[in-house]
Amino acid sequence: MTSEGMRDPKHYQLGKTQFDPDLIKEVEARGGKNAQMCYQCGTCTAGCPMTQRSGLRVRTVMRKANLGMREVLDDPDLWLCTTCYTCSDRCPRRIIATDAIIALRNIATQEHKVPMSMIKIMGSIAKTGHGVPNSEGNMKKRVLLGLPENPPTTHTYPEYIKDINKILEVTGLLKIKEEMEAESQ
Amino acid sequence: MALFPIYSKREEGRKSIIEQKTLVQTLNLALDMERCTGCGICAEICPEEAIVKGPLGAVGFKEMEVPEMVFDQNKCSYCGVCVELCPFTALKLTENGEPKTDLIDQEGFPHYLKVAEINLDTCVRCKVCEEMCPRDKAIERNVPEVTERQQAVTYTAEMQLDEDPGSENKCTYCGLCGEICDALTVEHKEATPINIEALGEVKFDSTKCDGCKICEEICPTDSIKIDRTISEAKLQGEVTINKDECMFCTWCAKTCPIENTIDIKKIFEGSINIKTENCPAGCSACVEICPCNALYLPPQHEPGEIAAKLEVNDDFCTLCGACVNVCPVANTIEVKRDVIHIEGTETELYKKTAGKMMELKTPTIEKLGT
Amino acid sequence: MKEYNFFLGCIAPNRYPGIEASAVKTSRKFDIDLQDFKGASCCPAPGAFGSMDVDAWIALGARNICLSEKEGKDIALICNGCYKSLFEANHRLKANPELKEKINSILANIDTEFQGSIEVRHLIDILYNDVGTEKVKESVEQPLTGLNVAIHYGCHLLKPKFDRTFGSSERPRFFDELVEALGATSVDYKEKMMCCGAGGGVRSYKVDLALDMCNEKLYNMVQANADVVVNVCPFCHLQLDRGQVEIKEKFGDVYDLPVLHYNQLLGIAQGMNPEELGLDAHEISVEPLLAKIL
Amino acid sequence: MDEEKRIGVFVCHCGTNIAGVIDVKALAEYAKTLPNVAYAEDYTYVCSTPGQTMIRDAIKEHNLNGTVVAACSPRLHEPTFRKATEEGGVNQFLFSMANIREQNTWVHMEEPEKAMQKAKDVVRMEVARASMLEPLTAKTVPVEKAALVIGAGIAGIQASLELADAGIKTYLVEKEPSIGGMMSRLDKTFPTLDCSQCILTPKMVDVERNPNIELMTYSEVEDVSGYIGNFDVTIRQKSRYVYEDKCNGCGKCQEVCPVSRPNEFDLGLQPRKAAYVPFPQAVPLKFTIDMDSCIKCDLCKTQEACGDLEAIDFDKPDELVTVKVGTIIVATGFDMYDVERKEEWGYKVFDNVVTGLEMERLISASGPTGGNVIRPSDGQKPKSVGFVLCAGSRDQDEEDGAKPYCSRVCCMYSLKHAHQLIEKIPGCVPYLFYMDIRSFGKAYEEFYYRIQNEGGKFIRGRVSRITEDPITKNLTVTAEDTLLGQLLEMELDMVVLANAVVPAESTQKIKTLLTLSNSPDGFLLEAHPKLNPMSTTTDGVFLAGMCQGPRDIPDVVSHAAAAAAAASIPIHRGSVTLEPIFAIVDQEHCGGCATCIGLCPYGATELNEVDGKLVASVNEAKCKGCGTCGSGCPSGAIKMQHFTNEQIMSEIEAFAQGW
Repeated sequence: MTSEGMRDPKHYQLGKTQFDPDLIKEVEARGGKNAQMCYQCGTCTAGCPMTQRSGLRVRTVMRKANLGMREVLDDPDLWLCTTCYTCSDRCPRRIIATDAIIALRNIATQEHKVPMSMIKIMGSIAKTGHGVPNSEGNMKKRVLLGLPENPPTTHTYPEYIKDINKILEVTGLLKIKEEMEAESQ
Repeated sequence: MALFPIYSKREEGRKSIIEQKTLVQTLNLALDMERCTGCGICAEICPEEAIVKGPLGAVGFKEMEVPEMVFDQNKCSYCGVCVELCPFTALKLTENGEPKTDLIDQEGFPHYLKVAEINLDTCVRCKVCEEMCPRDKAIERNVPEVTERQQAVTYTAEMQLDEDPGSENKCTYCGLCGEICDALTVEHKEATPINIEALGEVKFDSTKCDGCKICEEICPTDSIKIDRTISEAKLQGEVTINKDECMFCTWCAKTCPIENTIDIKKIFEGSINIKTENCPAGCSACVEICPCNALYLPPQHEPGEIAAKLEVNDDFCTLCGACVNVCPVANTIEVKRDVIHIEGTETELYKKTAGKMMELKTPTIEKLGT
Repeated sequence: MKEYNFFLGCIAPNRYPGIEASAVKTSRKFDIDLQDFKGASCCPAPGAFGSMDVDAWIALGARNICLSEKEGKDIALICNGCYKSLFEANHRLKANPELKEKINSILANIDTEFQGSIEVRHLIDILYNDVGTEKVKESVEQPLTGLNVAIHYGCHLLKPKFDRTFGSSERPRFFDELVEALGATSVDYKEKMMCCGAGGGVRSYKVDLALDMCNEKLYNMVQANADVVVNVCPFCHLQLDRGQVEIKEKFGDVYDLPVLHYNQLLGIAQGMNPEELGLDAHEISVEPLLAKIL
Repeated sequence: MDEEKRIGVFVCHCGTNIAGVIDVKALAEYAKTLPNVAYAEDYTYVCSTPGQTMIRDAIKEHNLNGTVVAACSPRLHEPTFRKATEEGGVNQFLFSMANIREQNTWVHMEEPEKAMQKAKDVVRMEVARASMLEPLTAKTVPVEKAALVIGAGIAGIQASLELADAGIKTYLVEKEPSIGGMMSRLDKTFPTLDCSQCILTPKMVDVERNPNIELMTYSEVEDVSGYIGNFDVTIRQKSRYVYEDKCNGCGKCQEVCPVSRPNEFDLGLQPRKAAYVPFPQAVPLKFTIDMDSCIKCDLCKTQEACGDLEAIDFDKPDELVTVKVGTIIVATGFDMYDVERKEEWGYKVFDNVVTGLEMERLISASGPTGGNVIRPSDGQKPKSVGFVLCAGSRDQDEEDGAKPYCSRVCCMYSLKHAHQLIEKIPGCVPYLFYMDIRSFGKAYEEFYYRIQNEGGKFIRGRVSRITEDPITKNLTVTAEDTLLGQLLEMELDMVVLANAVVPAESTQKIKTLLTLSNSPDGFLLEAHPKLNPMSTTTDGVFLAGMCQGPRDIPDVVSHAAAAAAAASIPIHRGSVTLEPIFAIVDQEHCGGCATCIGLCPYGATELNEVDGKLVASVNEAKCKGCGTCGSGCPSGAIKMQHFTNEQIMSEIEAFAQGW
């Protein structure tokens, strides 16, 4: 805006709204099946426990995805879905909106628009095989219960961790992690 | 799939209630578990076959926690036949909270002929029947407690006082009688020089006099005469039988010390037959459940004697059939009703029902899980 | 004795080992042998990890499944998150040959191939459908009469319903029946089927919002006179237990409502002592609860 | 073959439907290369008059003795081209049709080369078959001058009245004790607010009085055999345990009956006796005894009750009646979606959540509350009522058994309920939760305006969930107002679920008896969705009303009238022509093994003694030409006319030649 009540003359021109019709196709391909079938009834938003306490509006996300408004990928509220699937179970169009949101998050991840908290979880899995690894205090609790200090998982058998890293590597996630870690430094 | 009817079942205290509810009407059939003996007549006669015998065990009926009879709220037509035929008045049918009696009101079904009368003329108001009755509330003994002995009999008492001035026995108003008896009060008047003859007055309260005549004996001038007439030489009040509670087992009649005082008629006539050879010793489930205490385990009279395992006193058996239902062994007890005493029209439905009730009843054991 | 590879996940063994121990011990009473599953990893976390790449999520889940396939054993687990990852990976890969081919091309890098030869089952499913409430009832030595239980099913156990076998996701009953089999009472509370707030990476991304949801659940449970929350998911368990401490710190609301995994509640009912069930390791003291029932 | 085969092939462009995908000229050229083809040509629309003329002329000009048209599905145009062939002087059964549209260019639009290859295959196959076809003669049979209508809701009533007025003896069969169907349950009808009973009852009475209608209530069709013009129908007249001729409808039996059962007609909202009529205006006004709940107390038979009339007989048996009719109209109506399966809305869990039909009975002056709308929990008048539209319609949730289609009546009846609530309860506000208001009919949109103007509140959002306050029994409805983008949590006194219309359970039996099909939505399948929505694929059987799909009363009445017109045509014509496509038995080769008797789904095969030997024969009229008997015959004695083994093998061989 140039001054109060006035818009920059370059905004006067019409036809600026642009949609990406491929976005919804990618969402469907990544597991958000039937996403194009949304008829905007709002059942999802109304049942969503996040609606009343945050800016997440499932119906709006579906709308933007359907029209191809890529700005939806930049929306930090996209990451507020707890994946409880209430919206999906009640959807009269049999859309699994939760999976559509997850698909959008996948696309956002490709564009490095993923919260660092997620990257940290990936880092932990890459390092230990566990998203929530064992701790000193817990080891003591385990011993008291007659359990070994470490569970018989990758904690006891670290030789399996290389397989996990291989999968992260071939799916491209490791690269994203490294790049994002570098960006954040 | 519709909202109504709502069929439901609930327990309220010792009542098990089934319900058919529409928007505008609620029908309830309530089974009073305090009264139900598990005799199974309702299950035998239900026109809709909506009642089945529940899991009876060798438990006294008053301790049962689950209803002996299980009612199917969906099948029930809420007609009221079972209510009429329960010998123990354990069932109640209501429509929107009011008793529903249209079947009976229109003479669509007869009543049991319930004869249970106490001849109050001969009844001496003793407590024997109340003590012998197996039920708590069937004998209604409304006899006032005797706190003063004169209340024990009904009588009239009259007193004659000789106040004839010429008599040698004339009362002197000495007041002795009043001193010793509450029924007599002697009032002295103040003597005046004008009239020294009328010294006082003897007042007599007939309700307090029990005719002991002590006053006669003590009177120095023998001026008092007491005349007592006994009109009723027994306790006051009355003893009656509540027919809604009575099982017509005849314990009271059989044990009444005065002959022909209690007229009680069993609802059913027929026979009970115990085949002791089939009866397992030591079970006593039937004895426990028998509402009329007609069944018993006979005592051993001598050491080494093999006692009969189970006996019945036909006098007290009402042929209700509870023992048959509870018995865990086949063909041990046979109950056969031959006559059912009723009053009212013998409708076709009744005849069919009576036919079912008059079939021979004997335990049939179904294996579980088959 | 039916043998399963016992998939532990992360939170149970690494934060609440009592859940792990109680599952093994209580299952033995029903001739279920939960065996060490060597080399298993994070499932991986469906909401957090799946949000980054669904294919990688399925591939890592499939790695765990394939380890058990090699041993020819079905997998049993005790966490709704693990259930979503492994049950869905197994189910999707079996049902969709194209996906199977795609995932197997990833797994080829670690010389592994998904076959589709085993089942993945939640222990609550095994208890309800294989063991049955009658047998659970028979195993009770210490009936939990008078105990008001607020049941938290957790989302990923039931939803999405088309991908599950439990039927109703709005008014399910099976978990309630399993709790009632122990003699306890399942209390109905407002928004019973609501999410605990932890999933989808939200607990790590915006913990205040995650706790706000948890706060609402706890409030509703307490309003319904619950003595204890019972769950079948260590992550929900952590959110409801550890979350109470955080809620107290952040919002000042205090509930002191004990939180138990179903296997721990089952262990108490089976007469085990609280120490061997690891109840002392919980953030919220279970003492008042134990005082009430023991 | 005695005569040299000279086949003409006509390739249709069907505008761009076919020509837009494949090269039709090349296909015609290819046809010319095939054996026995004497002529081949392409044309824009072969079904048009010039197209048909082209066939006729080519036959004469090129001395053709067989034709093949490569065009659309034979379902619509086979008769057209047969006729053209016949007009050219060649037996109509020497024509064969190659479907290169539905099964080819429409489905292979993206791969024209493969489509071309497939078109060539199909044309080659049909030419081969045409070379083997034999001339057949169609058979004509007389038509019984009577019709059967199954179901006596408004559709069946309307159809019967139309048929009867056209002078046709009509048997109207209804499974319930009274005619009237769903419409008799309604209070008022949208958008005119006519009283449903007021407009329906005169028609019901007309049905009873019309000398051409034989009304059979409390009756079900048990069996149907035969074919168009000659259906033999067995009808079970279920025993009412009351003689209809003796019952005068006085109702004394009902007064004395001690049994109480929920009245099905009132959706269980109020009770009825074991002796009952479903509603006071019932036609016929004859009592029925529900033997399932009757206790046989005989009170209804006493002097004070039925007494001298002696109309009641507990032993009265069902009766089986057989009637002969020329045509049949199916008007079996619909059911309502079991909205209990949408657990999030709490129907049957919460007292004050009702269905649309229940609201209809609550609003109805003849309903259980005399038209006083009350909420079930406490009998109070609701001051705020939510309506959940599309409750089970436009919903693809298979787990809940919901229906993907629009039920077409819910928007309008909810609008009507909203109007009635505003009218009946001062201060009552209806809230309609909708996604789209579909007020498409005449004066419907205007009705929508009217309700908006009266104060009905319209919220564009679907209800996600309903919860109940356990003390007040008030309901909290959660939805998003999608126009505001705002979450709404509204406390309402009552909620009406406008539940979907679903195919009737009872239609299944009729469907099987009449060998009808259903469309994917479960409703009965019409012959053509646009041009023949009242006929079926079974000749002589027609559809009326909701059994074919959701529609409102005016549409049902129109549909029923159309079905009646269609059903009266064969009857008035007096005869019908039967396709000669039936099986014939070569009795010399028949071993009398009876395999075919068990196989035939239509009961058309029978075993008779001929010259001291048991042999099979086929009833030409009953036979539908399915070929099951022929494929099962161990001695190969059964031949399917027009689909002989040779004809089919020639097609297969021709197909194989291309590969």
